[in-house]
Amino acid sequence: MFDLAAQNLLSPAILFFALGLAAGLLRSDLSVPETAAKTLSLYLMLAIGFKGGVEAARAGLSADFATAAAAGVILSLAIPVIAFYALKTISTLDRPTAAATAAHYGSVSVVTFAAGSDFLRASGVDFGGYMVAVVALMETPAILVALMLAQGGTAKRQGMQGALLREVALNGSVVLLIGAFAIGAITGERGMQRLDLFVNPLFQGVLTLFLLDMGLVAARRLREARALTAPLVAFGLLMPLVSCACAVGISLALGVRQEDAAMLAILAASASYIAVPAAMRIALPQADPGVYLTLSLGITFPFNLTIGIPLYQAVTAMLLG
Amino acid sequence: MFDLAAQNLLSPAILFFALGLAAGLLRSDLSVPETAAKTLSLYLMLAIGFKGGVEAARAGLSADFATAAAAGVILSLAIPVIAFYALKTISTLDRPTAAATAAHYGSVSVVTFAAGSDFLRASGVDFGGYMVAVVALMETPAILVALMLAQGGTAKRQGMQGALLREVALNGSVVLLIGAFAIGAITGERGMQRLDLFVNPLFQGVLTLFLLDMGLVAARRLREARALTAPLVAFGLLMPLVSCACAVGISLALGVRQEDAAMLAILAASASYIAVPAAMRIALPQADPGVYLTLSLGITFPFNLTIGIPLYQAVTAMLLG
Amino acid sequence: MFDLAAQNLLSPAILFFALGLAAGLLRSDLSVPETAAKTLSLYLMLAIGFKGGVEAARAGLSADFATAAAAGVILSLAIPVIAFYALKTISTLDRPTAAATAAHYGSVSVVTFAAGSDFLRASGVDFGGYMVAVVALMETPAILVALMLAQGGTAKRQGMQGALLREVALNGSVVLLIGAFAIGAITGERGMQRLDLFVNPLFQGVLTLFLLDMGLVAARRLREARALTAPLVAFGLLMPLVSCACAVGISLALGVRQEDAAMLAILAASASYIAVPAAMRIALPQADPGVYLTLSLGITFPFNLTIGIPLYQAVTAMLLG
Amino acid sequence: MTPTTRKKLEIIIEAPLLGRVEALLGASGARGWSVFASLAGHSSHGDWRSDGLSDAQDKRLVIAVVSDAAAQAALEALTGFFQDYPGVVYVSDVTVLRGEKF
Amino acid sequence: MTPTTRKKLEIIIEAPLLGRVEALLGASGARGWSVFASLAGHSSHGDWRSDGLSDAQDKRLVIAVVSDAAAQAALEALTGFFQDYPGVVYVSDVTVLRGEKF
Amino acid sequence: MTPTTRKKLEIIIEAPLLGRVEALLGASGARGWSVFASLAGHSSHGDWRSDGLSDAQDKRLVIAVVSDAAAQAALEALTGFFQDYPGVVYVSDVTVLRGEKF
Ligand SMILES: Nc1ncnc2c1ncn2[C@@H]1O[C@H](COP(=O)(O)O)[C@@H](O)[C@H]1O
Ligand SMILES: Nc1ncnc2c1ncn2[C@@H]1O[C@H](COP(=O)(O)O)[C@@H](O)[C@H]1O
Ligand SMILES: Nc1ncnc2c1ncn2[C@@H]1O[C@H](COP(=O)(O)O)[C@@H](O)[C@H]1O
Ligand code: NA
Ligand code: NA
Ligand code: NA
Repeated sequence: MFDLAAQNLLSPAILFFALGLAAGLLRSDLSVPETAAKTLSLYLMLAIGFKGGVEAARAGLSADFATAAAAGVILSLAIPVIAFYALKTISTLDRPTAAATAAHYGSVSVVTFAAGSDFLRASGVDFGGYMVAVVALMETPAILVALMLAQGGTAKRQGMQGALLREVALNGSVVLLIGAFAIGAITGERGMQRLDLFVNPLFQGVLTLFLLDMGLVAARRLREARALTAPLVAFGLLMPLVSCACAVGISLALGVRQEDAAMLAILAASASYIAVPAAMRIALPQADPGVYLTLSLGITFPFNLTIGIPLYQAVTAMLLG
Repeated sequence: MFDLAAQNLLSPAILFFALGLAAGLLRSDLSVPETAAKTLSLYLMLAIGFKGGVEAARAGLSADFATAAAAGVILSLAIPVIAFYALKTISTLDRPTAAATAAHYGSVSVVTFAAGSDFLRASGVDFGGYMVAVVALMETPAILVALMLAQGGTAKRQGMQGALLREVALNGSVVLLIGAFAIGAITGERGMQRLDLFVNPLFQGVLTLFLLDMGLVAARRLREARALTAPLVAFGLLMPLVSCACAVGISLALGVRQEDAAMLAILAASASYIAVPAAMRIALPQADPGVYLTLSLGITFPFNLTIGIPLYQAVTAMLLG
Repeated sequence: MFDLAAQNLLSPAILFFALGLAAGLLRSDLSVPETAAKTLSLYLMLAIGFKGGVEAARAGLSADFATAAAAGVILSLAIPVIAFYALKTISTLDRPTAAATAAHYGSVSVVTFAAGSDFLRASGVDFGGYMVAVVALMETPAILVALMLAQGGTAKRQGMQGALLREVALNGSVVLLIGAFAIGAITGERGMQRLDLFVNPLFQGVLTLFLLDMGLVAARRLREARALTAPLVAFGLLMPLVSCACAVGISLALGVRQEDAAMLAILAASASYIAVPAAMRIALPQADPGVYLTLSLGITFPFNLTIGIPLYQAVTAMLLG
Repeated sequence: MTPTTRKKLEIIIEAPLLGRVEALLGASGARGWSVFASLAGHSSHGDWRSDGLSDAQDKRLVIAVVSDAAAQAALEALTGFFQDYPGVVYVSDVTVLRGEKF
Repeated sequence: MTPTTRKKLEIIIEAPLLGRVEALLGASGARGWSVFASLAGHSSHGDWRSDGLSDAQDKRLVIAVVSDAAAQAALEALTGFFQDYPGVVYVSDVTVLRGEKF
Repeated sequence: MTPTTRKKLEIIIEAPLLGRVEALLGASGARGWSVFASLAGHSSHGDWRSDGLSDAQDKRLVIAVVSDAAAQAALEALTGFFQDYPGVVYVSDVTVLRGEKF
């Protein structure tokens, strides 16, 4: 277990993240063009979705999927509420910023899912391929909860809610994940034969390059973090543990397969940095992105990538094993 | 045969095109950065050209190449004329727009060639590798025919013809296709050993990602298609069949190998969306790109990708088998 | 040997460079998006650094590394001095331009290293993986020498020297090369298992595409070379030979392994076109980039890629064999 | 084609809000505009720089050459918009050919 | 360096025609210009957005700060150009340092 | 929000020097600015075009809408800067909403 955690820390992907983080903090001019980063993340979602679909087809539809999906949606509805009141209690954040931050923690991080998958597979925990669909299901509900927590806002923006709902529902990353999952499920083994190299051996390499960029971006966030107070940093480190605990609880309550519960804990603990921030700029523009992006990218993501993932796996193994 | 057509429809590449099309029509914000799309299409041309060259070297120079090349050039000269008068008859398009549209149908689509290759190989039809060179030969002649059909234009643009001819002849996609073909032919097996993974197993994946983008772009075209009338849609669906018929006829007349004829029919039926539009903006600026790009990308490309390719193969098999 | 040199000339990578060069000189509109080129070069440095690190770990730390590193640093300090006085003697370049050009020849080209590696491996010369670290060590010292040669400059720019040193030391390409090397060394075989496909079979393909772009850029440089006089062209062709000679001499003096000496000669003969130009725009803005970029990219790089590399290998084999 | 004077609006807004600003321009009677991507920027809210992870903070520059009436209408609409959203707008006079286009 | 007034030309044209417009600027006596890529736009001819498939409809913004004489010459040349090709040009006054450069 | 007049600075410099120009703007009292990438350009020093190999010759356009005082200060600082480095700066008047922002 500790050995695996150490191995995880010393995997190329995570070391390249550390390299990016270090380079960024030292103000090196190393940088990945933004269109490249965007393309890499499209690739990652395509590959993750497709692989999950193929695995799901292999296993066939199962009640386990329904259970995990239900647990995931409940978590993405409940976690923002907890996060919001936690923030209001421990920090002096204004209401919109607290709500927007809460939304990020209710939603999920696709790259954390990818890193978590590697770790769980390496630990012999084979969660269901359908967990990719659960990722997609968990991406957006938190946004709506956060809007309620922030109490709508001005009439002007009320008028926007319709447009906003459509934008959230059709968010590119959700559409691509779900679509690729469906295509994987439809084409199954036959499809995998054609895309095997693209989505499997190539994946690690692309993930590595992407993590290098995420390290650079996280470092920039941390460097420019003017709004980051001690309570907020504490939140960024402890909230994932709370989310993990919730995931374990719900998994026990609903009887989620232990393997799926491990991944569910990782997802619950992860925070969004793609879909949610854009939605928050539209829905809660008064909320300070310097807070939620710094916490999500600069604090929680590195924590999960290094310490969190092995920890959540150990916890679920202990409590549900 | 129908089974193969169904398999074709259910291949990941085509399903990702459908995903892009659906996402675009639903106005999802899913999008592939334009520089990424441009890079992917450079890759596709490099890989297609190189593979064709290696195969051509394997087979050695043959009279079949000359025959197929002749047939291809004749088609790309004849089809624009047919297309032009068809458009003038069935639609109310102004002369320049009709001529520009005709040029697109006389030229070819490299991605349709790629999808067609997959389908033909899967159907056990092994056309000659030199067909890639035929693709390059068929890209530009139609442009010149269209210019004549549009009757030159003002003296001012007359003065530009010289520059235009150079630009058309040195069009990037033509140069890359021909160049990569030549390099494949020169380096042969030795070269293939070095690039095998890059141009073969990787190809399907890149094509898939590119088709996702093409679906998104096609959808945008269709959404913004103000100029699209019923006769034009009919043209976009029927013209490929006419072109296929011409290809079969000329193949019979010149004695093109049946396998090559199948690919020739696919090429004839395909419409350009890279080289020709740019040339038309220079040579026939009065022509409405809303017409020719929407027809080529929004109507004919999807039709060929899904129904056309298997159909043309069946037809050629029947008539030349 | 000649056979190998011929094979080198006829490798896909080099033929694609020639294709780019030809297309560029013919003013074709073929072009690789700049963000794609930047991303490809990040990939190349990541892969080169990582592979070198893994090999270095395999071999274990050796005194040979220290020797080669010392030789490399000495070369990157000495060559600019020679280049500077050579330029002042044979050309009429102003002092800053001569100094800036000298800096380029004291530094190294990562792509020349990659092409050189292929050639040496093919020739059965297995230099140490740690030579990648030597590449990184050789990138920047020349910049400082050139600044002294240009005699500091105005007080205003003196004030900038501090900032400049930081920028040079933390130059993105150096950080990435060193970082990837370290990660390769740390993760060793285990890491290589994960990235094997990404850094090995894929490498040739990406290098090929990158060289196509370098050919296009070199051609643009040559086309716009107003400042290029006969003596400068001669310098671009002869300076690499001088540098090669220096490398052989120092290798004999310090007792560098023959295999490493061959690579050292290639590195010494190579000229920078990434790290140094940017530093020169900051430190010596009066220097004419039309001179140093054209010489480095337009003259010396093609020479090394085609004739130089096999030549340096032959020379070192002869003199140190 | 006698040169005529028109207003040039330059609007810097966050990428996710581009669609709303375009709608607002159209409603104000602007007949055309162009959109550009900004790489980075600085303001009282701090520095930002475009990264490919999320376009949440990316900025777009919208340039619209319009009639005085449209400029007036757009500025009024933007005044409300900028009460909710960050961004900048500034206006200047330009001379155009084919004034009827704008 | 006494500030002096010059003309700033801004020209929006389709990417395939950039070379022609640059030639035309040079011929009009412009000593320098800068080219920018537009992401998207709108006009009476509809919406467009840059996709990587074909640059046929991509737009470029050319900014040229020039002398009054060069501006005059360029505008005349562009008047002819815009009879054949789509696009927009507008002019404004700018103050520059080192007026002799322009 | 009564419209007020401000100065718009447009500065074209080489990418490696962006940081220095931003520092100089901040020191001159500019409260905000936006950075854009140029694709290509021409000047007495010849043509350039952005390639991905080195950003040495890439150009950046910095747009800063500032108070007259900040404009004055920035122009003086830039005068010194442009004695060492290539580039262009030009200034024009713009009308802004919320003048207090600038
Ligand atoms: N009034 C305007 N302001 C800014 N950009 C414009 C304007 N009108 C047109 N454009 C741009 O110029 C392109 C061509 O315009 P047009 O020739 O009217 O189709 C449009 O697609 C827009 O990108
Ligand atoms: N008159 C001008 N108008 C617009 N951009 C210019 C002008 N002159 C120079 N530039 C840009 O500024 C860069 C540097 O100019 P220079 O310092 O004259 O070499 C050029 O490469 C152009 O991209
Ligand atoms: N004075 C200014 N000049 C140019 N761009 C500005 C200015 N102020 C703000 N911006 C840009 O507009 C964005 C949003 O501004 P703000 O609403 O003040 O945060 C900033 O991030 C800059 O990119
Ligand atoms: Na979460
Ligand atoms: Na055709
Ligand atoms: Na060197």
